[in-house]
Amino acid sequence: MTDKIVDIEAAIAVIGDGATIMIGGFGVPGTPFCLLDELVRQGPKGLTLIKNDANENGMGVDRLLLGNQVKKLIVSHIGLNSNAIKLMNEGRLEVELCPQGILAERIRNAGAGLFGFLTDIGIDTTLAQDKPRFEIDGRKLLLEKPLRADFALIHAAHADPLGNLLYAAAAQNFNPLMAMAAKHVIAETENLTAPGGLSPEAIHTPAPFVDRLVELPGLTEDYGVIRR
Amino acid sequence: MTDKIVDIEAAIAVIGDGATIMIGGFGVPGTPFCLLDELVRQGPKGLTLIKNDANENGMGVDRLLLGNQVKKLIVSHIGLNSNAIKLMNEGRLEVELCPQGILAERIRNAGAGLFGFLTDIGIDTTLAQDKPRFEIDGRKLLLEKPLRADFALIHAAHADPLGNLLYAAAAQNFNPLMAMAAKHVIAETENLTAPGGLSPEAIHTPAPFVDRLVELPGLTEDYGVIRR
Amino acid sequence: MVSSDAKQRMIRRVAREIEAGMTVNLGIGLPTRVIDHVDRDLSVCLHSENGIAGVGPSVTYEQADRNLIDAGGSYVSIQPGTAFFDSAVSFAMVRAGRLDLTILGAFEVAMNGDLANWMIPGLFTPGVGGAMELAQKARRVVIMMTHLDKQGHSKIVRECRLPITASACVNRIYTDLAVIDVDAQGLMLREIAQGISLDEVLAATEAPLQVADNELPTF
Amino acid sequence: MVSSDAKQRMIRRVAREIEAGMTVNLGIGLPTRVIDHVDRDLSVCLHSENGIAGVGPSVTYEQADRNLIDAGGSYVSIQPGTAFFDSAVSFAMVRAGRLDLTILGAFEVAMNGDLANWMIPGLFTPGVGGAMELAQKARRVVIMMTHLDKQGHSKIVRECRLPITASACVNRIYTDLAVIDVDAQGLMLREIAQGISLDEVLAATEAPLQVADNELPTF
Repeated sequence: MTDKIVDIEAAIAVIGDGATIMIGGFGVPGTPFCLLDELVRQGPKGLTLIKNDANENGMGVDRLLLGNQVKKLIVSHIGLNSNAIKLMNEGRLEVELCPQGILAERIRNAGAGLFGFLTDIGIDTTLAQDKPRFEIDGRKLLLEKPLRADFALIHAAHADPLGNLLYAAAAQNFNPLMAMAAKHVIAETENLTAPGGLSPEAIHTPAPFVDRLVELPGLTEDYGVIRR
Repeated sequence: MTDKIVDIEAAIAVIGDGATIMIGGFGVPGTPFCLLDELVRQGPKGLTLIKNDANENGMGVDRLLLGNQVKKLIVSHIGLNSNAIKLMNEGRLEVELCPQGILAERIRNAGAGLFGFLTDIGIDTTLAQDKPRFEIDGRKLLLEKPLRADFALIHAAHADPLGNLLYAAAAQNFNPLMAMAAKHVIAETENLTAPGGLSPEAIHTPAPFVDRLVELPGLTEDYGVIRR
Repeated sequence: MVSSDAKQRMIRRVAREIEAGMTVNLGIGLPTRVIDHVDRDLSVCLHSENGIAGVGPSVTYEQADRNLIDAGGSYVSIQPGTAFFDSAVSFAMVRAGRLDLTILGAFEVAMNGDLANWMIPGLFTPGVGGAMELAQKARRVVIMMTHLDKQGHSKIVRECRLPITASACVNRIYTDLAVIDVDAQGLMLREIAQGISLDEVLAATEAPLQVADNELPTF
Repeated sequence: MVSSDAKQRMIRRVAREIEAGMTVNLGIGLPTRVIDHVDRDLSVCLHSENGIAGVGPSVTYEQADRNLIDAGGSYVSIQPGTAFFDSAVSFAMVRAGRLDLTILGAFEVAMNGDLANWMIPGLFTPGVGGAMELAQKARRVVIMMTHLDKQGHSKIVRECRLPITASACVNRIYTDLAVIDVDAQGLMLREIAQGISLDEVLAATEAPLQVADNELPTF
C-alpha cells in the first residue's frame, strides 16, 4: 500500500514563495486551520489564495494576512474579515471577487481538465467588464476561465491512508472541488481509518485526487462553535 | 410533506412524441429498465435518447428501438447492441457519438445551468469536424454545447419520498448528472425509506432535482447478472 | 427609523410568498427571519448556498454543530430528509432553475426590476457571494427592504445608481410601507401597510407607481 | 495468428509497466488481462471509466454483484479503499492528469505516436467510449496489440489510414514481436520477443525503426 500520510511540517514544506493555493471551507466548516497555521509558521510570502471567504479576524486566512504572506485573494466575499476589507481598501491586498457559484465552477472546470465555460451570470454587472464575450445561438455569454492552483489545502472529517476523504455536514462546500483542481493536494483529517473503513459509495473525494494526508492529533479552538 | 411518489403509469404518461429523454446507466447498473419498459408499453414515438450506451440486444433501450420509437441516439458507444449498429448502418437511426467524458460533461454543463465549455478532447479527430473552434491564450479548443432534455429517467437503489436518491456501486455513472440536467426528472427506486432514513452526507442526488419517484415492487430479470 | 412592529408585519406578509413544496433560498439578514412565520406543515425545502437542501430552524450555541451553518454563518439544524452537497452542486441547483423562490435584501430596486444589493462603491465592498446567481436564476425573486434608506431617500428608483447585481430580475418588492409588483408595464402598487396612506407611499417612492385598485388591501 | 504463448509473454512484459502507487486504466480486451500479472503488494489503483477507483479482480457469475462491472462489462470485485463516483468525476480524474498510465489496444499506431483505435469506417463503428480522453490525457499511454493485422499488414505505420483517436499520444508500443518507444526522433526498438530476429521485426514494421542497441534485451 502506498501511504500518503506525512507529518504536518513535511506536508507544508513543499509550498514556496509565490505559490497559488486553494483553501477549502466556507466560514469555519471545512477550513483546514491546522494546515493554515503551519503555513503561517513556515512563512512563505507572495501567496495567491483561492478561497470562498477570508475567514474572520484572527483566524485561518487572516493570520496569513497579518503575516504579510498574501499578495492576492480570489474570493466570493470577505465580509466577515474587517482586516481584509481594510487591506483591500488601502490597496495593500489585491482582491478578485467572483460570484460564489462561478468561483466554485471555475475551480471545478480546472479540476475537470477543461479550459473555460460560458455563462450569463453577472453579464450586466461591473464584474463582467474584463471578461471575454461571446454570442452563441443568439445568447450573450461570458467566458469564465478555469482557476488552477499549485496546491490545495483540504479539511476532511474522515480519511483512509490511500487518501479517500469524507466531509461532515456543511464542511463539504469547496473542498471536493479544490481537491480536483490543484496540482498537489494536501488534506488534513480529523479521523483516520484503515482502507475499507469508509463506505465506497459515501466517499466524497476519491483517493487518486489526493497527494498527501495529515492526521490531526486534535482540533484547535478555531474549529469550534464561534460565539459572536 | 410534498410527496413525489406516483405510480409508474402516471410517471411515464407525461412523455409525449418527439421528447428528448436522458436515461441513466452504464450497461446494466443504473439503467431504469422498469421505466423504459413502461415507455415501450405507452409507445411515444420520435424520441431522442441521451444515454451512455444502447444496452444489449433485447433489453432496455433496445426494446424502444425494436418498437420504432427512437429517432436519434446521443451516446458514447453502442458496441454491445448489434441491432443499434445495424439500424445506424442502414441509415434508419441517427446516432451522435460523443467521447464518454464529454458526453458526461455536456450533460453536467446543462445541469449546472451553463452554456458550453471549452476542451481539447478529440480536437484532431473527425468527431471535431462540426464543432466551433476557439483559440484562447494560445491554445486551440473546441466548444462543446450543453445537452438538455425534457425528461430524465433515473434508477436509484434507495430514496426517500422527498426525492433524495442514493445509487449502488457502479450504478451511479450518468444518473446524478442526468438528474440535474432534465426539466422533469423521474426516478425509480428499489428501496424507499422515510425522510431522514438516508444519511444527509451520503445522498448522491439531493431532492430538489427530482420531480417524480416510482417505488418498484420488485426487479425484472433485466437488472440481474448477465451470463454471456 | 422603521418600527419593529412595521418590520414584523412585513416579515409576516412576506411569509405568505412561501407555498407547499417550494425550494426557497433566503438571503442573509431580514429574509432569514421569514422562515419563523412559515407553517411547518408546508414542507418547504430551504436551500443554503454553502451546500444544504433542507435547512432546519436556528439553534443556540449550546445546541450548535460546528460543521452546520447556513450561508449567513448562523448555526442551524437539519430536518428529516436534509441533503448536503458541494458548492458546485449548490449553484447548479440555482442556475438550472431548481429554486422556486429567493427572498433577498436590497440597496436599490429600479422600476424595470434591476437590483442593486452587493456594492456601495468606496463605502462597503464585502464581496458578492451568491447574490448574482440567486437574483438572475431563481424562478421568482422577491425583495424585502425598508422603503427608505437611512438618509430618507427612496430605495425604489427610476434607475439604479449603485452597481447592479442583476438586471430586470425582481418580481416583487416588499417594504415596511407597501407591496409592489414589477410588471412589464412598470411598478404596480398591490398592498399598503396598515396606517399608511396612498399619498405617503407615493411620496416615499422615487419611481412612478401605478395603483392596482382603488381599494388596496392592507397588511 | 499469434500464439497464445507469445501473447502471454507480451502480457507479462506489459505488467512490468505498472509501478507501486500508480493509478492505472486498462482498456477493454487484452489490456484488462495485464492485471493478473501485477504484484498485488504494489497497491495499484485501477480506474474504470464507469466510476470506480480501486477495481479488484474479476469474479465468477456466482460471486457477481449485479451493480459492479468494469467499463468492459466484466463483473469485478472491490478492494479495501475502493471509491465509486459518477461519470463526470471519473473523466475529470482522467483529463486533470490523475491517471499515471493507461494501457490500450490499437488498430494502428503511427511513427509520431498518433493512435487509431476507435473506428474502421464502414466496417465497425461501435462508438468511441472513453478512448479519446484516455489517449489524450493519461500521463503515459502504452499500447498493446498484435504487430500485424489479420491480413498480415503492419499495424505500426508511417501515418494512420484509419480515423485517429488522438494525435501524438503514444509513449510506448508492446506487440507480440517487440517493445518500441515513440521518441521525439521517431520509433526506437527497445526489446525483441524471444525467438524473433531483428530482421523479422524490421520486415514486419511499415514505419522506420531505429534500433536502440546492438544487443537488444528479449522478453
